[in-house]
Amino acid sequence: MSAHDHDHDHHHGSELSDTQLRVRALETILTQKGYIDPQAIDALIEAFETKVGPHRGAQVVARAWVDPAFKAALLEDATAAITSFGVFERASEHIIAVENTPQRHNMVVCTLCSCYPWDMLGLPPVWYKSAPYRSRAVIDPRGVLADFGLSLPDSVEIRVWDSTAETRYLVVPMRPDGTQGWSEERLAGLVTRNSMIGTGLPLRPDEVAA
Amino acid sequence: MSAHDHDHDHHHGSELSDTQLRVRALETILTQKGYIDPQAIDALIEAFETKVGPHRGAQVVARAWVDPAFKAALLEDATAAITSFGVFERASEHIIAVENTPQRHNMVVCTLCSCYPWDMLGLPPVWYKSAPYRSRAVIDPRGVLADFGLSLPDSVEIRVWDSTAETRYLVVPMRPDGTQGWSEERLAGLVTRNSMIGTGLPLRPDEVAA
Amino acid sequence: MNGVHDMGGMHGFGAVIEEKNEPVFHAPWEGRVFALNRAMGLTGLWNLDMSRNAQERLPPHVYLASSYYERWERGLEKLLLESGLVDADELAAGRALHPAKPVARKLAAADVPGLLARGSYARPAPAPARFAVGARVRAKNINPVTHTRLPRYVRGHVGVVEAIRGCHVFPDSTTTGKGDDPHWLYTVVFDGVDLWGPQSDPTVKVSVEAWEPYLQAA
Amino acid sequence: MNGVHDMGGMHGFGAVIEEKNEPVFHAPWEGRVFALNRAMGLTGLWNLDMSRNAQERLPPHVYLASSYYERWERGLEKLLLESGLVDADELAAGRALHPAKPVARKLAAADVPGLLARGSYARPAPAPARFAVGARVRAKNINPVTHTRLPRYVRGHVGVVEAIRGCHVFPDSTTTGKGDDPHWLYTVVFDGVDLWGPQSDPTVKVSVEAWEPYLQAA
Repeated sequence: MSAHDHDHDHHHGSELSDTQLRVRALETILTQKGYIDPQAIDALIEAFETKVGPHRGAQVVARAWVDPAFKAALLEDATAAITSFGVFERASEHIIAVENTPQRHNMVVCTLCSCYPWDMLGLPPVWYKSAPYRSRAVIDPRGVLADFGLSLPDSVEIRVWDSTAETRYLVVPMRPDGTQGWSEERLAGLVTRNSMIGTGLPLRPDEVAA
Repeated sequence: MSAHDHDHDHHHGSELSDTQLRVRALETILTQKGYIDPQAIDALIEAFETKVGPHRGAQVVARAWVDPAFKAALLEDATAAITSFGVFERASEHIIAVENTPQRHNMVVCTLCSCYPWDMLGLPPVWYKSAPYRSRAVIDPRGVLADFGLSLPDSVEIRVWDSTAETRYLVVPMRPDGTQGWSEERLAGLVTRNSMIGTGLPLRPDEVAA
Repeated sequence: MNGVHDMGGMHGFGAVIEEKNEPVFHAPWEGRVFALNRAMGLTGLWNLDMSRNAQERLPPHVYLASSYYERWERGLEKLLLESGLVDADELAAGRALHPAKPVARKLAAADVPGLLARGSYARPAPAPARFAVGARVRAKNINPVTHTRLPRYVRGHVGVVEAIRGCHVFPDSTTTGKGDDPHWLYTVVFDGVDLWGPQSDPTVKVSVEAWEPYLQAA
Repeated sequence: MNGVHDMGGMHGFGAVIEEKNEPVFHAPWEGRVFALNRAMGLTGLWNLDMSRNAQERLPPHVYLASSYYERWERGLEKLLLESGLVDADELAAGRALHPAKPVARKLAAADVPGLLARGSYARPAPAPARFAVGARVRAKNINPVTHTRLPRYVRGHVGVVEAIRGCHVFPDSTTTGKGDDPHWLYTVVFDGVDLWGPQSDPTVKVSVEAWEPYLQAA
């Protein structure tokens, strides 16, 4: 590949400052016209930076690992289960939990934009929103998994969920071996963001500090 | 549409000078390494600027309008007919001439790149190589014709030829009314480039100076 | 619309590269854009699909060359202009030049906790669901120039209804002035080999969420 | 490969705009790029399809944001680097730094008239043509990551063989190191309504040139 091919970064760099100017202009206009309250904007940003995130999905998964009744309810109707079992007070509608098994590995994508279960996993990482992921996840999911260093046996079905509507998918990965008797909180520490998207597995016990 | 949408031109502008530098570098390297002779490059450019062009296709079409035997041969095997009837000494292989009739209008595109009958029409115009034409010609040919100010009755079949191989299509438009007795040379003056691609019609007698 | 946003199955974009310890926002402006979009969405002048469509209508090379939040910024500009909340001369000047228009709701800091959960797109069903779980259905070959959520890569292919997800606002209608026009939503699963041909990975299955008007019995 | 170059049927690129009294080249560098490509093609180190493929492999946003001759320039750089005729440090330095490699042919000014006509891609047939004029054929659902000339918009659709165009070099093979591998070439015509759905213009027919390996009996 040519050394000249890295135009994207170059172009991207110049776009950023242009965009910064545009954002500043927009916010100024919207504030001056009274459409927005900048303090509410601050509060919204802070909430998405601090309140939501993969730790929430991890709590749901950990609960499913220790509580078979919750797991059954979660797989039946995730939104209802999360609130009725008291994991969280509130959960968005149409959350769908899908379970990995030795026979099936689930992977979530949104090819058309970047739909993602915000209130379970926070805002999506850049790779999830990127063209490489959106384009390849449905035609070459094992190739994508290889990009994440993940290789699954050929006996495993790869099930890709393209989030084309307002349903939001959460993968429930398999509980790692060697975690018998672990507390929900300790188990939650094994549940990575990628394991709930399907591009990773939970951490093994030996991968976390005791 | 936003006033900010015209980034293409902006971007394009900066790309051009970058490309100019690249071209200069390439030609220098290729010359220094002895792969090219700059005088041959000059000659090639001049030839494509002056020797080939739509006037060649127009001669072929005009001949077909006046000589039924040539027209029959042209539609059978254009490359062979053009040389054997002496229109030109040489013609590229795999030229295919397709005839417009009151029932059928032909239109040529190359969706995958920009294949075009160079030795009949010269190098293609920018619009032919553009994404708007390449993308829409096969899904909305009448919309494309409307962009050229051309509206054909619904009774006319629109036949789009996507040039996906080394065959090269030349449209033989219908001879305009009111040209009885015209010489081949005078007729050739009515045959526009676009009429041989299928995005236009030949000029009418009243559209050219007598 | 058959835009570059509909990129499922395309080649040439390269490897998926993960950033370690990625921040929620990479620069303050990203957070501002995100929050401005959320806040202005409360005006009720557009919905999520109109917002998506605004981004889809960006020039294709701009769409591809822009980052996610750059697209949100461009999309918001389009929505503000098209809804008349902001005029082009204001964007150019970088300040308000005209009186504001009335809007349904203005985000207050106290509203923020409620915005962490998503809104509901379920609506009462106008009719019973036409397809049952297990039904074989073909994704229709539609190619609207307007917004749709039926990706090109499934059109014309036959899949199986795996679940019925309720009755939802229909994106193709809301984005073309036809209101919510709710329709049943199905999870339809396709064999990878049917989608991508006999050379493709036989262990792959791909599902999409498809509204009833996208489907026909197969 | 399913790249952005395969744009038949896409929306969003806007109107076709014709430039009146358009020059052959809009700037001297365009002519240089054009001629350099033609000249270097004579080295015999790549053919037309490899040259097309070099452009198809440009990053998609670069492909779309570039003009035709800009793409030729980028494509030529790729071919020169990949064939070893030029090294990356030479491109960066803007001058030759290493000895030249032997090439099959160097364009001389006297050769120019012969270059105005295109080369031949016809080859002797290894077997009789499998399909006759009038045969119904289905374009296979193939999705190679490598170069192909079967556009996505016809894959899976049934058309009719309208003409047999001889036996030609097979692009999918020449670009993947398998030589000329000649195959029969057919003009296959499809109904627009079959390609684009019942809402589309019923007066449209679209043909592609399809090599025999792209087709199966239908």
